[in-house]
Amino acid sequence: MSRFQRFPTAPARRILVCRAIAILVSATVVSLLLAMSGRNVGELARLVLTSTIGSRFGLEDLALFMTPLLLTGSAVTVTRRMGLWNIGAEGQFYLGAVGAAGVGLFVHGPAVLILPLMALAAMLCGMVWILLPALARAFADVNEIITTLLLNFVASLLVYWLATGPWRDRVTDALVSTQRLPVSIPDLWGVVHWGFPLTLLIVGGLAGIMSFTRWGYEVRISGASAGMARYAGMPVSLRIISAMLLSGALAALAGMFEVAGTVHRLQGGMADNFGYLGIVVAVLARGSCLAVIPAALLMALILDVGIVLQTQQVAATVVLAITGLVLLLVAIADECAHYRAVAPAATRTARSTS
Amino acid sequence: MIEMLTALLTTAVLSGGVLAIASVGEVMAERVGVSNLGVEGLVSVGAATAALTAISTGNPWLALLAASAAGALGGMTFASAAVFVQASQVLCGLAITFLGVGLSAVIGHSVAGMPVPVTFAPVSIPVLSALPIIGPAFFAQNLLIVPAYFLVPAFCHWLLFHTRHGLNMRAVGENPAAADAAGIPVKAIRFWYVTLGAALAGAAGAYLSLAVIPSWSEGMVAGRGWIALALVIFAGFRPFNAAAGGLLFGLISAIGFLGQARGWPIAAPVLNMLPYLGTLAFIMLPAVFRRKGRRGGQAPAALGLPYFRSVR
Amino acid sequence: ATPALSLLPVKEEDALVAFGHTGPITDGGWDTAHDMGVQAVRKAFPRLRTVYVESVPYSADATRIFRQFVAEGANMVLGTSNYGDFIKDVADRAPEVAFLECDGTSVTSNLGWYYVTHWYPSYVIGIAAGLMTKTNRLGYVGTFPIPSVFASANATLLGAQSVNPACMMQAVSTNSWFDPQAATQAATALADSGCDFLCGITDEPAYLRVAESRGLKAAMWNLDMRRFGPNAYVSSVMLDFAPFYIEQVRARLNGTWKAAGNFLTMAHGVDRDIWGQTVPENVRTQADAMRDRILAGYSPFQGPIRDNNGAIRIPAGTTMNDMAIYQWDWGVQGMTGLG
Amino acid sequence: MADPVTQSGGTPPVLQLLGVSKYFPGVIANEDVNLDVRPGEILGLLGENGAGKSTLMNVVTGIYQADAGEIILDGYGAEFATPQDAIRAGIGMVHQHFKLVPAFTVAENIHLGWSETPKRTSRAVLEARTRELSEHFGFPVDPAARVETLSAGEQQRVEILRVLSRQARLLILDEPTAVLTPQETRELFTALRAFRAKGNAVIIISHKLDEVMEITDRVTVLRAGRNVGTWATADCSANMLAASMVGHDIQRQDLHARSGDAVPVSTAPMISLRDVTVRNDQNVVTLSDVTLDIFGGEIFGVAGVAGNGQRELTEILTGLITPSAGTVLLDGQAAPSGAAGFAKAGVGHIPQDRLNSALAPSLGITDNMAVREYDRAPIGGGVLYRAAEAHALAETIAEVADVTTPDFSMPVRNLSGGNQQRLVARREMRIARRLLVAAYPSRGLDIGAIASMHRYFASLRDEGVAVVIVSEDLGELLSLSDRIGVLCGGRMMAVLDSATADSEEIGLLMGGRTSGASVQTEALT
Ligand SMILES: Nc1ncnc2c1ncn2[C@@H]1O[C@H](COP(=O)(O)OP(=O)(O)OP(=O)(O)O)[C@@H](O)[C@H]1O
Ligand SMILES: Nc1ncnc2c1ncn2[C@@H]1O[C@H](COP(=O)(O)OP(=O)(O)OP(=O)(O)O)[C@@H](O)[C@H]1O
Ligand SMILES: [Mg+2]
Ligand SMILES: [Mg+2]
Repeated sequence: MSRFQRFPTAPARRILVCRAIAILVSATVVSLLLAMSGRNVGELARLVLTSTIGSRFGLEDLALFMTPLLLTGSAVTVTRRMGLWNIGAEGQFYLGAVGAAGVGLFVHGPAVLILPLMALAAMLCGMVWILLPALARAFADVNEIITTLLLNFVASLLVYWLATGPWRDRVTDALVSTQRLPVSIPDLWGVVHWGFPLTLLIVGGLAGIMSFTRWGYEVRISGASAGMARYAGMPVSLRIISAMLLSGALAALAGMFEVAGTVHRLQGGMADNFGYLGIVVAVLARGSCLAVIPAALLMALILDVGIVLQTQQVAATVVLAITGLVLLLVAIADECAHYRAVAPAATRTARSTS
Repeated sequence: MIEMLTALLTTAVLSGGVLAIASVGEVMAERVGVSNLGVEGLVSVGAATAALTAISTGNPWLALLAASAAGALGGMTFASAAVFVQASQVLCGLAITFLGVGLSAVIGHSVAGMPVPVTFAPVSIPVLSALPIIGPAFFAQNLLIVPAYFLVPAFCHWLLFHTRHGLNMRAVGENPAAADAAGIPVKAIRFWYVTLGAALAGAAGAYLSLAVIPSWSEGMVAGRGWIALALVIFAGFRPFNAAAGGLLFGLISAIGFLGQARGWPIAAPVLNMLPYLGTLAFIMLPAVFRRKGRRGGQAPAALGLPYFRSVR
Repeated sequence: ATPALSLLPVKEEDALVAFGHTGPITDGGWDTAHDMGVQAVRKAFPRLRTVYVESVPYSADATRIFRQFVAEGANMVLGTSNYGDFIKDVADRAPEVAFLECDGTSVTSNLGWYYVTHWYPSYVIGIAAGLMTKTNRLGYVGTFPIPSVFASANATLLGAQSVNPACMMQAVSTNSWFDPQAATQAATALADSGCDFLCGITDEPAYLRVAESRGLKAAMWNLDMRRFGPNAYVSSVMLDFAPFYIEQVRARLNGTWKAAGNFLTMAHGVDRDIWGQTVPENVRTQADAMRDRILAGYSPFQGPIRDNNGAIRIPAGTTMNDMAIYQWDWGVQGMTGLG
Repeated sequence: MADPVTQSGGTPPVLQLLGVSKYFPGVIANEDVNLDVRPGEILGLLGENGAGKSTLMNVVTGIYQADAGEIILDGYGAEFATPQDAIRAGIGMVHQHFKLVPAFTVAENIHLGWSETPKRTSRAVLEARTRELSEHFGFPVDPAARVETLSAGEQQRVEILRVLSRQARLLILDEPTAVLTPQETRELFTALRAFRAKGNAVIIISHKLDEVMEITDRVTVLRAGRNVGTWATADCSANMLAASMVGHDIQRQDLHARSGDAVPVSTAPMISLRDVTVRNDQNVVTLSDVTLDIFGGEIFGVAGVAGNGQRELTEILTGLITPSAGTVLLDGQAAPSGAAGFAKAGVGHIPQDRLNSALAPSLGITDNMAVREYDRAPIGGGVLYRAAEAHALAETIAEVADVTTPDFSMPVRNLSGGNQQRLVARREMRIARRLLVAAYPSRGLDIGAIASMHRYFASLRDEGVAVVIVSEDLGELLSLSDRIGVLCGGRMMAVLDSATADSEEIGLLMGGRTSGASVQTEALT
């Protein structure tokens, strides 16, 4: 009799295998449903593959999708390390876009100067946006989930207001956006701009900061055990504030890359739920900064497949439901990865003694 | 003045009802230690199911029942993964949101944009509806208002704080290991109250598509599930506070629209932001002025944590 | 590549026309109206392949969807809303594909735009509003303060003022194209502050229901919505994209398609709906008289027109042409709440 | 008096275990364990840390399911799939780590999951019922108090009262006395004897052999998950039990004896408190006017009933709190500010709640071992944290602490309490150049582990470090410390030379009485 038992930790390899199974299962379920609704699943599968990983065009899209996901995923991960949830990455994304667009629209100069300035302004705006939740969390113990979440709605309205009001496009009269920014992040490969490799570097750097700096260590300890942080005399309030500010800056940077790299305008709705999807990415990455990269890739793949399915007349809502199914199965798979058959030796002893 | 207050409160009560029902439901789930981030999806499913049922059977009560059942079904799906398998509650919740919002469009497809002929029409409750201001607001609108603001929260409050069963429920949310050792069936309790919360989320959807709009269209929930989730924390995990939070949110947004309609010299976007900023202020202020060391409104200690017998 | 070369004729059975809708086609409004156009195209060209995607967001996702259309071999791509750069960026990289953007502004070798001159029927309905209001306060349920909203609200108010100079209009923005509950709250607030005629530009009938339940009147957008409030219903700005879509697709198949800006004019793509059951006969005739004049080529948008600060923006003797109205970004005298 | 073993030979045992085995991933917790307990007896269950005692009892109470073997209740086979089944069968357990809801009141905790709780309740009803139960069973509790504000001893009373109210016939106590004061232990034993007198049975787990000798009728010893044997207590001696637990004889050592090369006691105090007063959040004085000098090379014991200022004293000594009034001098200088400053100045701290105060339970061993040295070379210095160096440090500490683990990233939560204690002690000893403060260092440890912990302290002392040990175990204090200070009501009642002090005198002082001529407040020179 082989018995399964839960282990407190699950090695990365098991998680990968279990997730692969989950994705296969969901792909099978979806294929069956599509086949039952009279579609040519083989043809569809071929199209999905070529349009995502099987063509340059697909790969470009994947990279473009990953860029903001990597940053918002990291933003949420940073706060997870501190034992907190930043549900406000969406709002900080918008504020980053606002900061970047503000500089892009009103400061004129060579791109090499303007682009860093845009990034700086974006990060500052993102930090300002999370400052109140951070202070409230650090000094008044106000739940950061609700404060950051509420500010998302405010940020989105703020962007709509700017884009249709004071900052609206008076050049081409585009309806709901500012005019096109005069500078943009240079393209690197097709529509993929330099923000993508930069983001990978940032995530790598962040992983380094979390694992190999004193600050990262203090955040880790403070997040894991308030008791130990006090015992060791760590400045927990300051770490809460700094981690949340960093998180806000990362999400805001995603907004800057989106505004200066892909959209080129400030526009309502441009955040495209990347802030919320960052939560999914962070959960998929299980708290590890480096794992944000494969997690963002997985999320980007799911989103990209969704787009292909939509053009193949699968409704956007059905695509959304499929995404939900995949995530649900992945969540289950992650838990299953903790289970392993216990040593058969022990089991054998058990039988011989009873 | 009285007239304006009555009008304000009337819209506030009507529009806050969705939030009240859904967040009271989520209070029940979170009290037993499970945070279900799928509320938005469950409200959507409820709204679509209710519209479909109402249009095809012509019976609003049946529609309400069907919506609650659909919500409960979604809740059971969530709970099977998040309670029985103990997969990540956050991920499962987000998955249910996606699934729910997506499936709601499939369910509601055939009745999208159609008027719901049989709705919860306004009914005046004798005596109570004659009260000034609150009478017209609470007791002369549709029949779901009284359950939303009074009966359901009252029942949940009574259950949680005045019964043996409620004691056990709260223990499961505070310390599942202790509850388990005391012989309380942790997983079963979690499963059923997540289901109850989800059923209420479904009912909240029915309220939206039967009493407020009344019709179903894609995307009509428009983020109210998330607000309901936030209100649970705002309410300090208490049913009446959650219902009051829904009302407060409805009130502030009604004030915002009234301000626009009366041409107050405040920018429309600021007035649109008002409910969010107002809620934020209502969360911050008491916390800032709270005396040090006083507890209250804290999350159940085991909220969001899975419970394994063999893990300490 | 020159347009003449790349936009060569396509055989109907080889052609693929793709539509990107801004919302679900079941919304009963804007997107349903466009979808009816798509149906008409299907009927007119039975061997043509059409595909569509619903709820295309105003974000980089729009670019992805349009790119995917191109990648799958579309010969013609239509976006049913203002996708701006999201569609232009794709068009620039796909010279062999014809692009059309509703509510757009740019015209390139392979990208054109089209829009309904909804201000004419709005003016006609405004006349009815001016005659029917008792409080002289019209309420407008707006979405965002953008030109199409200015044009729609201004035209209605000007129409009303033409028969009832005391008319004022109060606009409310919900900051969403589609949020029935917010629209309901907005409409209720308008009704509570004395407006007895509601109009607006939302994609769903929420404010018509409010008008019905409060015994007010309302005029709508997109389609015939009288079933949501038969007593309150006055009329709608009716959209009909079918003839335009058929004509454009035919041109593309023939190889005669040219990128251009197209206004769909009164009775050719946009009109007022049959009057509601409670609209009095004299109102109908008075409003329809203006409709007939417009059909005969008259424009009611003539100076002097003052803005809501009282300054003359359109001097006497000047007529606002369609392009000027299309880019309207100020409220006329008597308008509060917009911009 | 008749031998209880032969006396109850005829009646069937209340509980009998036959060949019970229980495995955890990679661990044999129990294998082929046989055990029985009869009506009217108290059975002691003994074994080293990790021998499988708690696991076995968790099998009996339905929390775990045995992988093999049988549970026989009153002569009939029983199957406990859930804790409910066990409770229904009259088995009640007071767990090693209490199973109480900290946010609930005592009354609520008592009525948790209990079928006799009225279906409709109110605070008042629950509290009234609790008061009745408390009087009926003779366990005084405050029904309205929140459990998180109670001392460990009080919490345990709640646990026991809860079990008794459910009409348990078999009471299982997992290391109940580890957290009790001697006075509380005496009260508990009185209650247990009364419970036994009614024909009930008790299984008690303890590492304190003299208590086992005092209270039990028979003992069963586990070693590495297996039975070593069962004996009538009357036939046993403490030494023999110790030997059977460990598998070899235990040598007692004289801890007062200093090694040859020991550094002599310093002449200047290592740490001095001058009129130190501490007030808590509610502005209540918890430590009052304490003046104290502790010297390098001495072990200073702090005696007293829990809750009399020990916690505040240790926090003052380690910089976790600053006095409301008075001054603290460290090695003659004004004390640095904050716990980090104290640690940097050479003050180590082994707190009472190791797992939650001195460790981050969910993090790996490496992160946990680095906490005292992450800000200095070789791990830190500047902004960096060198993970490889931290790992090396963790390996070093694990080696001297005699903790073997294959995986340094495994959460420390999964280590045994004994191993956690050893790691924390070794980590703190490394930085304790001046002072080591240890609160209840031997709580929950088996005799072997306690012995090695004591050896650690003695060797630190010999290196010239001042060691402060807070304990309720007077025997431990007398055998280890040079001087003993007695705390009562936040006051330092007296400081005694342990060579001349006796436990009776200390006991009086702990109770707040200062009579007796031998009280000496002068520092040792
Ligand atoms: N939840 C668990 N998961 C895995 N292994 C465990 C678990 N609990 C206990 N073990 C293993 O079972 C063994 C027995 O543990 P148990 O807690 O029963 O010891 P114990 O005799 O109660 O020790 P102590 O005297 O310290 O309380 C431990 O050494 C450990 O290896
Ligand atoms: N969840 C787990 N998974 C794997 N191993 C575990 C787990 N829990 C405990 N262990 C193992 O159990 C051993 C100790 O378990 P346990 O805590 O029961 O010991 P203990 O001696 O009873 O401690 P204490 O007396 O302080 O309670 C450790 O060596 C550890 O490896
Ligand atoms: Mg143990
Ligand atoms: Mg134990």
